[in-house]
Amino acid sequence: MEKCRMVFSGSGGQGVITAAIILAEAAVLYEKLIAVQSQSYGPEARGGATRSDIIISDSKINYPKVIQPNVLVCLTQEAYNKFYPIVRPGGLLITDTRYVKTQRKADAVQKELPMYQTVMEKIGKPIVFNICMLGVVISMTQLLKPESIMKVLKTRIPPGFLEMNRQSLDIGMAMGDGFSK
Amino acid sequence: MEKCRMVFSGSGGQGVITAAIILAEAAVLYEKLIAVQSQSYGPEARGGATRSDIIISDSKINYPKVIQPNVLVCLTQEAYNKFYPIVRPGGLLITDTRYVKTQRKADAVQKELPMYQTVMEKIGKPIVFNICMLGVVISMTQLLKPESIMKVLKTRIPPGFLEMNRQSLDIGMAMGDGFSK
Amino acid sequence: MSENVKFLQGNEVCVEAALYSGLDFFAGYPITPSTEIAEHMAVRLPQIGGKFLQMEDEIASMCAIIGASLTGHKVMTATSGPGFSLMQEALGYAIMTEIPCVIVNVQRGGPSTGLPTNVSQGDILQARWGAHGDHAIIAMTASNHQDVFETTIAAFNLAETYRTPVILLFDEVVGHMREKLVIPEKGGIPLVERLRTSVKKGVDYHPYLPREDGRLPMSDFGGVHRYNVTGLYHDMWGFPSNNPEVVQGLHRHLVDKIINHVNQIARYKEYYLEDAETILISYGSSARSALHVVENRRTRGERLGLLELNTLWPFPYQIVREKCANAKQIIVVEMNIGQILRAVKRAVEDPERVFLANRIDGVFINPDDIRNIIRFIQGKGA
Amino acid sequence: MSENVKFLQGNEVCVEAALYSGLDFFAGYPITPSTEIAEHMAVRLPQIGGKFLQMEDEIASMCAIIGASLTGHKVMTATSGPGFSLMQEALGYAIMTEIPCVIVNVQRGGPSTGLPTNVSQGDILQARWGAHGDHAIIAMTASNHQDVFETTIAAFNLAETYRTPVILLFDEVVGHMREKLVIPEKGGIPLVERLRTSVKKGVDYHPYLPREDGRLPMSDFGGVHRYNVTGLYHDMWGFPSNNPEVVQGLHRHLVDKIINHVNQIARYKEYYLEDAETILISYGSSARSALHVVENRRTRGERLGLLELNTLWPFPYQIVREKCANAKQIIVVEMNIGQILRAVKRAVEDPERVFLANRIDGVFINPDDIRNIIRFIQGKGA
Amino acid sequence: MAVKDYIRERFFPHMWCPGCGHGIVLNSMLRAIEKLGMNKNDIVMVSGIGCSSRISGYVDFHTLHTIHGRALAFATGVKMSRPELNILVPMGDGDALAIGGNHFIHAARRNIDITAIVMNNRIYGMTGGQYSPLSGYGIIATTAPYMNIDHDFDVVELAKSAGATFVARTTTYHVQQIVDIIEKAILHKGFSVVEIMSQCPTYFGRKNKEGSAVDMLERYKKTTTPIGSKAKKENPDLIERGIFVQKEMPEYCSEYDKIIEMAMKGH
Amino acid sequence: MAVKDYIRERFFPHMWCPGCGHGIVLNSMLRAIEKLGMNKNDIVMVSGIGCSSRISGYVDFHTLHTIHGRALAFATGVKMSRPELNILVPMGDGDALAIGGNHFIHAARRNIDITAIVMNNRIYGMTGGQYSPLSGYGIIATTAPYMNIDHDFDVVELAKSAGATFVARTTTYHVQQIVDIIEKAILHKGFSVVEIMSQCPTYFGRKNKEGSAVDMLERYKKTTTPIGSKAKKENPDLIERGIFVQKEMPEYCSEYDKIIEMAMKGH
Amino acid sequence: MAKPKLKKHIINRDWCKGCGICVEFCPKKVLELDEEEKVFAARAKDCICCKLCELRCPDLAIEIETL
Amino acid sequence: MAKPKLKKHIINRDWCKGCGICVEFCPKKVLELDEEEKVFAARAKDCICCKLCELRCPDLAIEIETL
Ligand SMILES: Cc1ncc(C[n+]2csc(CCOP(=O)(O)OP(=O)(O)O)c2C)c(N)n1
Ligand SMILES: Cc1ncc(C[n+]2csc(CCOP(=O)(O)OP(=O)(O)O)c2C)c(N)n1
Ligand code: SF4
Ligand code: SF4
Ligand code: SF4
Ligand code: SF4
Repeated sequence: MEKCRMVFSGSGGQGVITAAIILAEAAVLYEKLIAVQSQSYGPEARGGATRSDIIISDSKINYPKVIQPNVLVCLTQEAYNKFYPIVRPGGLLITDTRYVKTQRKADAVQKELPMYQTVMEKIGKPIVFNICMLGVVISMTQLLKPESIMKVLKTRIPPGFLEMNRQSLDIGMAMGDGFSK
Repeated sequence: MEKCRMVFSGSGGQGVITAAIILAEAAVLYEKLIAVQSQSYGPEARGGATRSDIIISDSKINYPKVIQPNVLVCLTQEAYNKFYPIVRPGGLLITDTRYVKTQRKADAVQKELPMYQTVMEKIGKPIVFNICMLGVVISMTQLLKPESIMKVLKTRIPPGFLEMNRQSLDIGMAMGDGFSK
Repeated sequence: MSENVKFLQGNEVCVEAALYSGLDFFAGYPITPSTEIAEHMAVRLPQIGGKFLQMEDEIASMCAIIGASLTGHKVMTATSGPGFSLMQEALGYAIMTEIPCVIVNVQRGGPSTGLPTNVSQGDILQARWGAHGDHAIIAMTASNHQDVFETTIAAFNLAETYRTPVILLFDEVVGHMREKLVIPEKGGIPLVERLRTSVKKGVDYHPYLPREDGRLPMSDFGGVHRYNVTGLYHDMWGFPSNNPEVVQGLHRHLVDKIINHVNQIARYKEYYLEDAETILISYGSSARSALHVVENRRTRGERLGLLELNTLWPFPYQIVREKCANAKQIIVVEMNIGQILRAVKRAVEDPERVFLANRIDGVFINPDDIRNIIRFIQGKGA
Repeated sequence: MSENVKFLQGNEVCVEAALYSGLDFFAGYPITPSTEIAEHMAVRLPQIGGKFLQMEDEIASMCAIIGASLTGHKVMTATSGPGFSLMQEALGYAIMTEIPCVIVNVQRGGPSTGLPTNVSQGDILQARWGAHGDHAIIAMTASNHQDVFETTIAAFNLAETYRTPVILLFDEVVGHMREKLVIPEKGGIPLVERLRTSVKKGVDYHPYLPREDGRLPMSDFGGVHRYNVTGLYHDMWGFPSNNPEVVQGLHRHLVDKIINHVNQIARYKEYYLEDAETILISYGSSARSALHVVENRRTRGERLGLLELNTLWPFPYQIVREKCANAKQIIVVEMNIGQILRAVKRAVEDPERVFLANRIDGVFINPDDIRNIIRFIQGKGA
Repeated sequence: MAVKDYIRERFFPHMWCPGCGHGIVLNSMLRAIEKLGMNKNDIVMVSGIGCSSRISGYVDFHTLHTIHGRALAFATGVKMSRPELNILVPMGDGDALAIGGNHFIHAARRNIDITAIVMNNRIYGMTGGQYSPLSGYGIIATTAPYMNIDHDFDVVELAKSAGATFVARTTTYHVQQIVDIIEKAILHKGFSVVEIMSQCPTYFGRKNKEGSAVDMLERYKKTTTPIGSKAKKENPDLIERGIFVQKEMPEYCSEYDKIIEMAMKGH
Repeated sequence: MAVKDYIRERFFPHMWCPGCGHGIVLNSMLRAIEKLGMNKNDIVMVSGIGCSSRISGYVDFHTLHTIHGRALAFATGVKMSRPELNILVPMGDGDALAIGGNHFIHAARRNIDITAIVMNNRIYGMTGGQYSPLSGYGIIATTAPYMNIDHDFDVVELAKSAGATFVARTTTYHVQQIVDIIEKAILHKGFSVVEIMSQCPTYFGRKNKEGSAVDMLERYKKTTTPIGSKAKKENPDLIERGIFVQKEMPEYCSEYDKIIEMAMKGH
Repeated sequence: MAKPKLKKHIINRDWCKGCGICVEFCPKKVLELDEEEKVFAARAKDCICCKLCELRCPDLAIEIETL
Repeated sequence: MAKPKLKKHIINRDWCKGCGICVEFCPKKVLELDEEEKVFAARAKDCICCKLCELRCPDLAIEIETL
């Protein structure tokens, strides 16, 4: 398996870092893969675009940061403007239609999806927006099984909220479907 | 002129350090001599025997401490017991009869003088005890003129007290007289 | 999935390792990028009946753990640059009074407030010389979570063995990065417990009289032996003394107990050193970038090797000299102006072989930074 | 007797020199053996309309002088080991913000409370590396009162020239000893005054933009230019920045402005070096014992010499190397475990020539201590 | 001069979170200064480290952004060396009363003419939500995950007992009162302490289920009352707002001038 | 057990000057402990640096002689890690309230069960007579050669406002009262502050022309009065002696036990 | 002094963070947030120029200009 | 309880620093300092065993032993 290098970006409240952690944790704990997650960190770095790097692989990972992601997710305009140039040529660039108006074409498979809108329509809870995004990513990359994500979620959130997250994950999976490269 | 190395020792309240400073200052400011004064120092070193070293010379003084004094003054028993062994063979050892009972004989000219007692009888003020001791030292060593001492005192104490100090100095000079080696 | 496989932040790994070592007292004050250590301690300690204290500042935190260590507990505090500077006076007290404790400094960009959220390795020499007066110190670091775990345990073990504070010099990248950790079964890693005196009640106990083997058995405050602890020079009972023999004896003891055991204290890892023509020397997170370069050059048959230092102080001069004996070039990879570079130059023969690959702009050093230096050194230019 | 001949304690000499330099603000907290500096300042400063502040601790003292320097004053604080440790964080702030100030450390026995009333030179490397993060520093010392006077003035001059804190590392013997001082006429020793910007009101002023000559003109707080001062990495206006170019630029500037001027900053004295076979290297009070030995051996025709260092940091490597080029033996005379010894070894060719004559028992090193080492080195035994 | 003339527009929008009370403090403080018609060159703002302390970067005065907890010590040096300047020292609750507590009580004791403003959000915002000495018993924070057992200081009582000669408290809901109190505090000759309860929706609010910034302001409205109000007598739990102390006492810098006089008289 | 059984005789005569009040504090403290019949192994004395702090070297308890101003921080670590021990923390006025002021107010705020004794001689004795935060306006010290312009803290008021649950004051003249108060302070569960005015004839006395130790004790007798006495009403300048605060409040260590319970319940 | 009359609400969309404080505490409910969570004057004519929005805005993003 | 009767004043001359506190505050003026400035019981028979000297001695140098 090639190392998969991903960057999730957006704004503080959107939970991109949480999504990154869930993804990497799922890979490590439930898919016997090796993963490293890191972030441009911290409350003192408040404001501006948040970014989290994830590398998933079946072999040892030394350098933990991502320079050229083959999967780049941008959930705000600021994040998009800042990061779209770093996507690996031929890589995958995922944006949300509500928050990002893509301008120039990046040399990558570019997916503009109405993730936020759909989540709000079908579930109405913005908190699970990031899980929907995860659904898109795993279905597009075929990196790991949705069950693994759900297993992690079980350890992190109250039972009452699981169903909502499952739905959101499915919505994302559905949107991602057919795009798997 | 040979370097003259002196150690004044006693207890906190007796003013041996002040005496040492006055002597050295007088030598430097009013006799164009070179002098260094130092002390085993400080309030944090409270209790035990106080000691002050003075070196007076007409040539440069590098090492500022006294290892073997040729003049040693001890104003308490504790100071005597602690320091009498260091006096330079053939040197001068001055003690006060009220505070010190000398035991073994040190290889030095040993002078036991009733300085305190005389000062109390003639002046009745213990504060000038140390000045009397200075009188003894300068008359015995012929190191410098009493006027030089008085000049320093003028800069340090209120006019009202000068006379008392002058008397005490004279008492000391008188005791010292005839002993000059 | 096995209970003891975890996916954690380096800071959390440090906490789990401390608990594994038997820590049950922590006092600290929040500061980026070390804060998660305090936060995770606040959750975990009460669960095992231990105590977590958030003090009014770093000075108080350092003082509190010293007090708690004296009653017989394994203790830790954690901070970053500014807080570490504030701890220096109390750290010196722990050195002078020989009280075991572990201080974590998760390094960020300095000097001063610097770059609170960026990575740096700028406090290496402060860890060595930050406290006033002559002294020796043990300081260690690590580059990956399994090592963070083992090094933290080693820190507790060395603190007890030598009755001394031990400093863990992590950095923002290792502290905040998440990766896999496998927690060994209890007993999987040997622990050094507090060496307590065998002297019976009523018999004269000497808190500062070393045994043959150099170790000083302790007696818990509140126990049957009442003694004195002071930051003044002191005799074997712990009472102040300015007797020159006593002073010189203690002065030398404090330094020698560490530097005479440099090889026992030294922890390091070697990668492909046997035949290496170019040796990279690195530590902490920058060792990951260095290893990245080494392994990927090796696939091209280039004879690169890496010496990763886990123990920084006392500096393992002899080991470094030996390992580097046959290297054509030695490149120190670190994120400061060359703090370990100086030590390496002192260690090896013909120091002209030693080069520096560093970054001081707050950006994590990456493989290309190192590759470029190698090209330059090898005369290949940009 | 001429007005300007005085018989003073070293600590008082330091005060008189500071006043001669134009100091008019001092903040401090008492500690043996530096207390007389604060006490004498308390008497003298109000006499010239200056301000003396006794703060609640050393941290506050350091902070207060930085604030006062910003309004355009020459400032100083004074302390000893424990207080110096507490000042490290704020000292780092002054380094980062490039604010001129002078910090006196009258050294006593360490580590910790150590020996408060005894002499030591144990804080030399702390002065270099005590604050967190990479940085450079200027530190100086002296062995006699005329030198204490001149070195203190030099400290103020360098602080203004390089916009940096300067540390004066005196010791208990020099601080408490009394000897003659001749105070030069005003103007006798040139003073470097605060370099103020020529930028006019309303024109954009850059507090952190060096001129061609590398100096950074200042503007007094309360004056016509409003700007920002921060301990974060900052741009030329003083506003926070984590732009890697800006960070690296400032990082290098802070270090280079000092180490690139090592020879201009270096102050030292040579005694009989021309033909010396054995060179003693010393500084502070121990240099007096060293000179004693040298002069008294010279009378016996032995070829001894002394290199007395007044500037310790940045260490004058090149100068030491050159001066020692032809010496058979080099003996570093100091009162610690060899803090300057390391620098000398790094400086000279074939470091095997370098030996240490030291004392670490709180007793002032005396000529015999040095003579014995010389005998041993010369193979004459005890 | 308009409020905008007192700020450094190029750094806006500021770094504070949406709805952060610190922005309201900034807003009101500027209006107080505007009403006093002060000259920007006569004002020095000294701050420490924290979200609150970032305020100094946004105002167009002489600004000194120092280290955590020490702002008042730096400010003391500025004031003593240049007594004619007006010194404003905004501080977070941790900055002022955790690590900075000693400088706080000593500045008060000296009665040096500095205006200290405690932006009290009852949490460490900058480091992500640890409890502070003003959080209070029972609240939740990242370092008090079960509940906080530390009692809180009463800033007003502490400032009083330490010697502050002007002591007041209000909240970010009561903006006109902030303006009024800060005006008086600046005019007061001596050490003045103004505690302003300021919402941190991001950490304190979220952790303690106090809802949005709006909800937190509502709470300030409901849980506070003017000093000595009837409401207070009926419900002692209410927090009093207003000026608690305002007395004339010799100020430190002018006291020091007397020392200079004595010394110059060779007394 | 006799008083002598609580001391380390071999270090006597102690290092304090003739007539130093610190010796009287030592004397009375030992009698209080004797009356309580405490076991020496159950007592930890933590002190800082100063003449006063040397007291820990003379008593036969577990003794921790720490660094200047930090005794209460060390003591907090000892107490939290071994709550069953009795912790005594004697401090000088500089130690407790200059450099140590922050630890003082925070220990009080937490109401941790420690007995803090302020040996208040209104001067820095160990370093030779500089003014302290308790010296008071107008006094003379080596660092206030003209006169002191710093106002002093009222230890009682400060301790109260910070949260101490036992606060008392007396002098070295009133030895029975010292014994009585220290007894109660030790028995009190929570943070107790006992201020004992203690003469320093060597520095404070000499500099301020207060004469010998005897004269200074006479002065304590004349210038103090029991709390709320008639004399106080007639002469407000009199300093009140006695117990100002004594209230039951949850103590910090026992509060922490609740946290452990919650955490273990997996709550 | 005569009641001030509204000229316009000057809203700085780049500074507004949509916290809703001005919206909530406007006595006349003049303001609203748009879909981008920026404030706008939905019922400008109801504005009584009390300037409470201007005073309470944590971001200095809204100003009332009067005639 | 019966009035205690004096057995003797136990004075530790090595510890006594001659501060005179016990002398001054002895209600019966029993104590005096000798020429070496050490305390001694000049009028032992007047002693009423109030132990104030013992309580006030800063040097723990005087003790009242009763029968
Ligand atoms: C010496 C030191 N210790 C700790 C920190 C980390 N730190 C920065 S701000 C802060 C506290 C912030 O809380 P507060 O002062 O209440 O201000 P707020 O951010 O809530 O406005 C801390 C602990 C630091 N910068 N320096
Ligand atoms: C960090 C530090 N600063 C300063 C000192 C010096 N110092 C020792 S004791 C002391 C103050 C003594 O006064 P106080 O606490 O009132 O006790 P006292 O000696 O009067 O009994 C000072 C300033 C020190 N030891 N450590
Ligand atoms: S974290 Fe809290 S205090 Fe900091 S900016 Fe955000 S809301 Fe304001
Ligand atoms: S200096 Fe003062 S406090 Fe210190 S021992 Fe002497 S009398 Fe007591
Ligand atoms: S208060 Fe300010 S920031 Fe908040 S919504 Fe209104 S205009 Fe926007
Ligand atoms: S009180 Fe004690 S020390 Fe003082 S004179 Fe009496 S016995 Fe001696």
